[in-house]
Amino acid sequence: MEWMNSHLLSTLTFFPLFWAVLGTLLPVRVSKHWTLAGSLILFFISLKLYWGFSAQGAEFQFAESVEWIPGLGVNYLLGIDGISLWLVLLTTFLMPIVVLASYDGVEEREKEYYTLLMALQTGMIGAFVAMDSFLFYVFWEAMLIPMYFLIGIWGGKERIYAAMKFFIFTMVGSLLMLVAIFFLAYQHKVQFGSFSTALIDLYKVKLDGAGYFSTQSLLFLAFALAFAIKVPLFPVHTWLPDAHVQAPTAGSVILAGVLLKMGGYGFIRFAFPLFPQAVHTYQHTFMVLGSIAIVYGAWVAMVQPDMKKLVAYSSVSHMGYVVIGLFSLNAIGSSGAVYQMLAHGISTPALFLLVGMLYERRHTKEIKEFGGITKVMPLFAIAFMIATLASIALPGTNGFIGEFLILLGTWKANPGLAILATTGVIFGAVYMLWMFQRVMFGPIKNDLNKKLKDLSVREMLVLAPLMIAIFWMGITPNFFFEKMETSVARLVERTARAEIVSTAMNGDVQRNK
Amino acid sequence: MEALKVVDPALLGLSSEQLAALVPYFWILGATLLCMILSVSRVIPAKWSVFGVGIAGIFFAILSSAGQITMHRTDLFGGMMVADGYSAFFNILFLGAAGLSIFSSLKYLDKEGLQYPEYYVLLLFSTIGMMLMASTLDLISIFIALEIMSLSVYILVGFRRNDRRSNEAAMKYFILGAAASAILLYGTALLYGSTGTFLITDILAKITTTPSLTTPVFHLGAWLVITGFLFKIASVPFHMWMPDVYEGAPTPITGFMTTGIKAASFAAFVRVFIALGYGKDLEAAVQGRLHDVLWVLALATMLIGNLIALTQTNLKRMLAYSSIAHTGYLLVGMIAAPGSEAGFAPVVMYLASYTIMNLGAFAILSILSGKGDTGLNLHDLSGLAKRHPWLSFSMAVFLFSMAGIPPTAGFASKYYLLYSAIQAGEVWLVVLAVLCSAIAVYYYLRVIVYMYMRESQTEGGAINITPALGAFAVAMMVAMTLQIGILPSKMIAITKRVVAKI
Amino acid sequence: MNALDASNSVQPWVVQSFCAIIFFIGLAGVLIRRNIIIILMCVELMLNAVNLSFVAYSRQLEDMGGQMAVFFIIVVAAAESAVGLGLLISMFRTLRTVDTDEIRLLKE
Amino acid sequence: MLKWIPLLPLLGFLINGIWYGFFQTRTGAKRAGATIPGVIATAVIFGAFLISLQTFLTLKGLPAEGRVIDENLFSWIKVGDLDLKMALRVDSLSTLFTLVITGVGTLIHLYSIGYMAHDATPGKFFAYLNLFCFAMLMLVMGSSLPILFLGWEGVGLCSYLLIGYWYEDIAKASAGKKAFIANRVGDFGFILGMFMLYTHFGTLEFAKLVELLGKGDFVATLNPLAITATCLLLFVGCTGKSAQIPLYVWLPDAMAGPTPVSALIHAATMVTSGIYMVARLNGLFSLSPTAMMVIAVIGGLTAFFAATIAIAQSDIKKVLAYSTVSQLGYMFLACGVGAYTAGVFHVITHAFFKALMFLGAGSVIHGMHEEQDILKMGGLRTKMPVTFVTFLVGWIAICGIPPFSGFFSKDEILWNAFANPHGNKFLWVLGALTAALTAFYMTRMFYLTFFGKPRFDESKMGAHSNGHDDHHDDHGHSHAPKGVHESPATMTIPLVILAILSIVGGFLGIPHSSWLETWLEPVIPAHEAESFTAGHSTEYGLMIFSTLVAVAAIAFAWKTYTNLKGADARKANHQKLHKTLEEKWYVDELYESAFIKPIYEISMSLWKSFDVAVIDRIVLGFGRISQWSGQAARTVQTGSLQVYAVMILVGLVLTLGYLVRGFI
Repeated sequence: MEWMNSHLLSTLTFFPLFWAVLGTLLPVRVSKHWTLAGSLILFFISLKLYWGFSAQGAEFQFAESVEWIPGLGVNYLLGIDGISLWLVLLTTFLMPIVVLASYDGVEEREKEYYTLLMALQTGMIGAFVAMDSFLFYVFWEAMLIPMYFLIGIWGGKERIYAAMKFFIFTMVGSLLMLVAIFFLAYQHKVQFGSFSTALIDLYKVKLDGAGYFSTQSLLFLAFALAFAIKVPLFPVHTWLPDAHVQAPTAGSVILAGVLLKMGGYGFIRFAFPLFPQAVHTYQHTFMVLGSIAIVYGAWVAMVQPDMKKLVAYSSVSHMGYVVIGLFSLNAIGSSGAVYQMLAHGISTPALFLLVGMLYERRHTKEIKEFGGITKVMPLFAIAFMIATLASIALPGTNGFIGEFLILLGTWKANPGLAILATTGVIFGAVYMLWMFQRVMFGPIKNDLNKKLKDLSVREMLVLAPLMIAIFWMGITPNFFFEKMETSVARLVERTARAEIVSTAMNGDVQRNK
Repeated sequence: MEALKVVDPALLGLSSEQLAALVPYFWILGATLLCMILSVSRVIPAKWSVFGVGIAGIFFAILSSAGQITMHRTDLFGGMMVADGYSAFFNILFLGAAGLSIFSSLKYLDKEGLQYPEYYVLLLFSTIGMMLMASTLDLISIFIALEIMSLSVYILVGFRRNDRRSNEAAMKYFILGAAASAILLYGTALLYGSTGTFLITDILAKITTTPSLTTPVFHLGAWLVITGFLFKIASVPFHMWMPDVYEGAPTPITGFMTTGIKAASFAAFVRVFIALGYGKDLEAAVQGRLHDVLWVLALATMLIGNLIALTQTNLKRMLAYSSIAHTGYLLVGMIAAPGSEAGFAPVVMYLASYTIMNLGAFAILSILSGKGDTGLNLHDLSGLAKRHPWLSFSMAVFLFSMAGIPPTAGFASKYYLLYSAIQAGEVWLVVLAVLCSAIAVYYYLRVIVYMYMRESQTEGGAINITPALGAFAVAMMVAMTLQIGILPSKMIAITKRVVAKI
Repeated sequence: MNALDASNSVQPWVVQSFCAIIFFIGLAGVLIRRNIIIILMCVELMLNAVNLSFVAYSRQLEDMGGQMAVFFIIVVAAAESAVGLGLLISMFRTLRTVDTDEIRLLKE
Repeated sequence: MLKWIPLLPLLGFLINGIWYGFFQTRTGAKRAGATIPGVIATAVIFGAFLISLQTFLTLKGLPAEGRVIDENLFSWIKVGDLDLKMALRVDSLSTLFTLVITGVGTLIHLYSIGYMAHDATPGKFFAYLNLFCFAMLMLVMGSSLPILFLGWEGVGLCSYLLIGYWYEDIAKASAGKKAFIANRVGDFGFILGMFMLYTHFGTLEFAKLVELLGKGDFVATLNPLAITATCLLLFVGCTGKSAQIPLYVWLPDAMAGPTPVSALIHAATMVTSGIYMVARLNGLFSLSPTAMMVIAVIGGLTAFFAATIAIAQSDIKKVLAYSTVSQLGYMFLACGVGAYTAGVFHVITHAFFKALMFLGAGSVIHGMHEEQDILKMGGLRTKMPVTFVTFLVGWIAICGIPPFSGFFSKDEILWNAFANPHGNKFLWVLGALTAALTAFYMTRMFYLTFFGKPRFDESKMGAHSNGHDDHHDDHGHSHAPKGVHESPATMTIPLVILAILSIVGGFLGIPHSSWLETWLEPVIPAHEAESFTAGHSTEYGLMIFSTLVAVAAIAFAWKTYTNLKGADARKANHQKLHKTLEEKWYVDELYESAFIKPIYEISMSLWKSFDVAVIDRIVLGFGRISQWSGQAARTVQTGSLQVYAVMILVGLVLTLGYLVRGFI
């Protein structure tokens, strides 16, 4: 046990993989319960993170450092700050829900399914806690493989096309990031005499930033492309709807819940602190793209015949908010963006779970197939209503806090774009309510819908934590803000002053430099 | 005529420490000769005995050369041969390749009904040739080692006598191989003419001391030698033979060729490359131009290798083109070697992990292939995951490793190679290399798609249960791929030390 | 008998260019001719051209190395042609042709 | 103590909500009557009413300036320099509103117990109603604009839920959606207004805002353009919520909801939140005369415009809906001309008589078994005496006949429009004309409903009736007597109380000695009488004139509608005008074609052509190019030996040529 709390992050990262490997030895019948138990244990372990993390403490806490590839200056460096703390908790919070949700959703090849889910969790948590850019890249890629198989094997009809598109899109982006990491490590050697890909060392690397195509800007663009694809930002978002429509429910919940946050997290951890001047030169370009993403996502979502695709495009719109929030470069906008990531990580999975439940009953996701479901499934209607409200950012739900702060932050940075972005509030309501009305209200046209049974106890257990989280995050956001405030302040300070801020690491860091 | 009279006695005798250096060669030579005798005898059943002796020879040879890696350099035969860490490392690689090829071809030959002991003898001879290539410093003995290796492989490629494709492949390989080695020889002649010596160490010494020596004839000769090697490693303009030969040859032999022969050619190529003064002593003009030519060749190799592989449905042909692509990456390593601090270490490491990956992949293919190498098209593999979970898992690991996706050896070595390329300032080449490998990801994943995501057409029973030895070989390869992928630091350290002393 | 006296003997570059010509004739033969036996002969021709240039250089440099190399090359050439003819016969037995145009089974 | 006012309705919502959620939705659960949830809901609201009454009394005790009670619950959002506290603040203005909300609310809850007796899921209905009261109370008691916004969107949500309560009828559901989206368009302006306010004033707390507005030097530093923009943006929010010209289209459709909902939300409380916000920020608004003028003009136009449409409406609730829009126009006219107190006064009186008339209409519909078309009614005064008498009071009040409340508040507005420094003659003419129209259409409706011969066949009126027949099927119409009947006691008592209030309400603000003006002094600074452009004599003259106008309009309407045939004939020859009025000047169709259709087309083309065609094709293009080039490169591999050898030679020659070029 002692080892665990001194190396909490490593246990958190590799426990799911270890648990999954153990799971392969058990009979198929018990594998889903085994995985559920594993994910719950992991969630309780991660709560220790929350209590252990002191808001005023050093920037990166729970740090662990071990030599990995001394030849290339790569070391196994872990640590979290206020922002990645919440993202890790979001991951561990969502996983039990996902496992419970796919209890009877998945019949064939169950054991591989649950092993892949746990492997995916290892990749995600690893990426959030990695403090070394190479280690981050390894987890970033390793995360792709399980997701690829999840979509590819258990997906819908054109799952192979969607899985391949998902993989290639992210892969191309991340390869350029890899080249940028090499270049940075080499610059570190040139300026400080020794190779290192550790993040805090790279923060100290000085690059000439003037102009649109200076080295710093090119490096920034390499990183930004990789993260923009992941976010998905406007021009490179087309993989998301395909991936979501074809992915199984659990897959799209994790994809929407956590993988999209990887892009935002990447901006916060890598692109902003490493290349402050470049952020300033490209600030308005990305804010324009973000605003377009909001309006474009909302408009295209409006005309989608397929529920899952509609929710997918709504994610494009919501994540557009995150981008303009981040690029507003002020405390309000940035913390709003982080909060929006958390809120989106709760409300969109809820929507996907609900659509999944409808799919399990009627095996179709077409909106016109449904109508008047409230009459037959009232409890489902209540849950769906709450999720819709969270998605259209009604005050009192978690969506509002994020959007309000982001729009306020954007207003300070660029009022014109703020107006465009605020129209997103209207279109958001339009497409969600129109879909809600066509699915839930009106007479029951299709007699198949008459016999649908309401939520089972299992399904209620799946949705309850999300519903509670929606309101909890909406009514007392300070509970979440106080832990992340100092980190966001440091982020803004680092990008604002456009030069290097010394970082303090605490925990058992044997810095070998 | 005086030269004849003066015979230096030291040349002939072998000091004890030189003998120690030659032990691995003795082991493999002894095993080969014993196998030849056994293969003829009526008394003892040829198949198992030859197999047993061969494997024993290889095993002991690996043990002895493993000891030599840390050994300092000892010159043999008056500088013509050298036994240093570099040659020991490559010896292990060749012996490993030969051993594993024998393992996987045991069952394969039974299937094909070609169970002749000569197969193993030829294989061992070719291994000897490779080992010599890695350790000689004399141009003529490089040629001889090359010929030993190639001739035995020509025959092995044509081993399936009554299969027209195998014969055709052997014929093509023979003719083009002979022409290429003739070109190499002519280059050697020109080099000899301009520098007066065969030893590449002397050549290097001579051109560094008297730059005037680098006459046009010298450069012509140097380039002809380099072209000879480029043919052997199948760089783009000279790659045309490779896909046909790989498709025609029996699968274990193709495996042996992609790994062993390519590694041996590269081993010799590296030594000659350094000797010809690339990077250090040629005056700027030539140096710059040579760099540009190699740059274009590397890019063309990567691009064409990956692009054509996209359209291939036959797995062996696809892996042939992918091996051309990997040659491209290695060429990037060669270009970047002088400029980067790690030197040729990344190239050596990439070769090692490339060999492991390909050996594993071809071992699996030889297990899966039906009679006459049928059943190796993409759609034959569909639904393999259900029939052979472990085989498809290991195939997936190898494919991920070739695509360069983390926790695999392929990724670690590609990272190390591109890392040093960046140091050498080849940023744009690296970006192009990275984009080419993005193309590669598609056709590697397509195989995985067929294996995991498609229903298997043939509802027939599982193909013959995987043979124990073949499975053992594959398992070992998977273990090594993942080990290097997760903890590459040990391998990097070895390669650095090995390369330091060329 | 020191270095060649310039007057009555053959200039080294003459011999070398001669060897080069023969070498490229051999190479051309390999490219143009259809019959594989002819191709084998051309390869031999190329190797002999190299032998000649070795001997010429050895003579010019007053060093025995070149001539010694010739022996190795002759041995290797012999082995090579043996293997080549062997392969040719086995190919002929199945493909019934020695013409390079017919052996087009493996393509793309 | 303050926090209990909003918390009690929230508690009611939770009780009813959970009880409905877990027990009523079980399939086969015994359909519970409306009484239990109804009683809980009414008790809770009544409790809130008592507490707000008690706060009103404590406020009366405090001296004029210190008439404020603040209560900070917890820190809501603390990020960077923004520090929002979830805090409640009651001063003289908001206590009035809480009294109105809880008072009228209690009556309406009581009323809806009877009205909703035959409904399938009363638990859900009362839960939503309580949630609405909670949101409305948060709106009026919020200490800062974001808290107000919380209530603002909360009431928007509840109106969506309640309008679409009978969700099985798709028209009702889409009416709910239309309401929410129209509100959201208004909120768009509101949010931007808040941001401008925050950037210019640095705070969103009402207390701090009023304090800053008080400091002359600070006010001088603000540039007037920004102030006008802020006010107009906030006013856009009001047009959305309080149904003014551009965004009023949702209110008439909102009549799809049950009548108590229309009474509570779309007459008394929610729609007045816009006026509350303008009154609360009167300091800001009065800083920019242009913004005030815009508000006044839009208010006036809305009043007149809605009144014209109301004339041609045949559905009883639609007539009342348009009259509400028109009265709201009056209130904004008042605020526009600077008479905020008059606006608030009209809010209160309007709440009384409009709620009364809506409930009256509800009991008429209930009695007539869901029949809403006044052309098919007539002669109900004998069959529904109590409803008739209370409706009569409401009718007289709205027409502005002294001494009823309508007269005092409307006249105050007209007087301010005429004489106030911000007002002008044109606005007064508009107001007076609307007053006449109001009297006309009100009389028309009143007469057609209660007088003349009954134009319906009572026998058919039994169990089966048109209107919401589908949701009737699961509960029989067993006990209700056949034919038209008076509503039960629980419905008539609120009517009577409201009638009394409508009569008494006027005395709150008798001109020149109005208690209301003194009471609102600290929040809304009263205008000095002498700054008016006209003296007392003209004021009394105007009063008499407006009463005469009202009486004339009533007489005219009465005469036209006594002989129906004459009325029909006249309607025939003005057919085209009548049709346009009936069709609401085709505004809905205008919006449909101007906004909804184009956005739909653009997004469809965006998705089909841009997303799928452009981006995907580019992305797949790369794949296809590499595939094609792979195919091309593959064909070079002809398999013939010669070609390979030639390639080797070509490679050799090219590279050599490049290298050799260096020497020559």
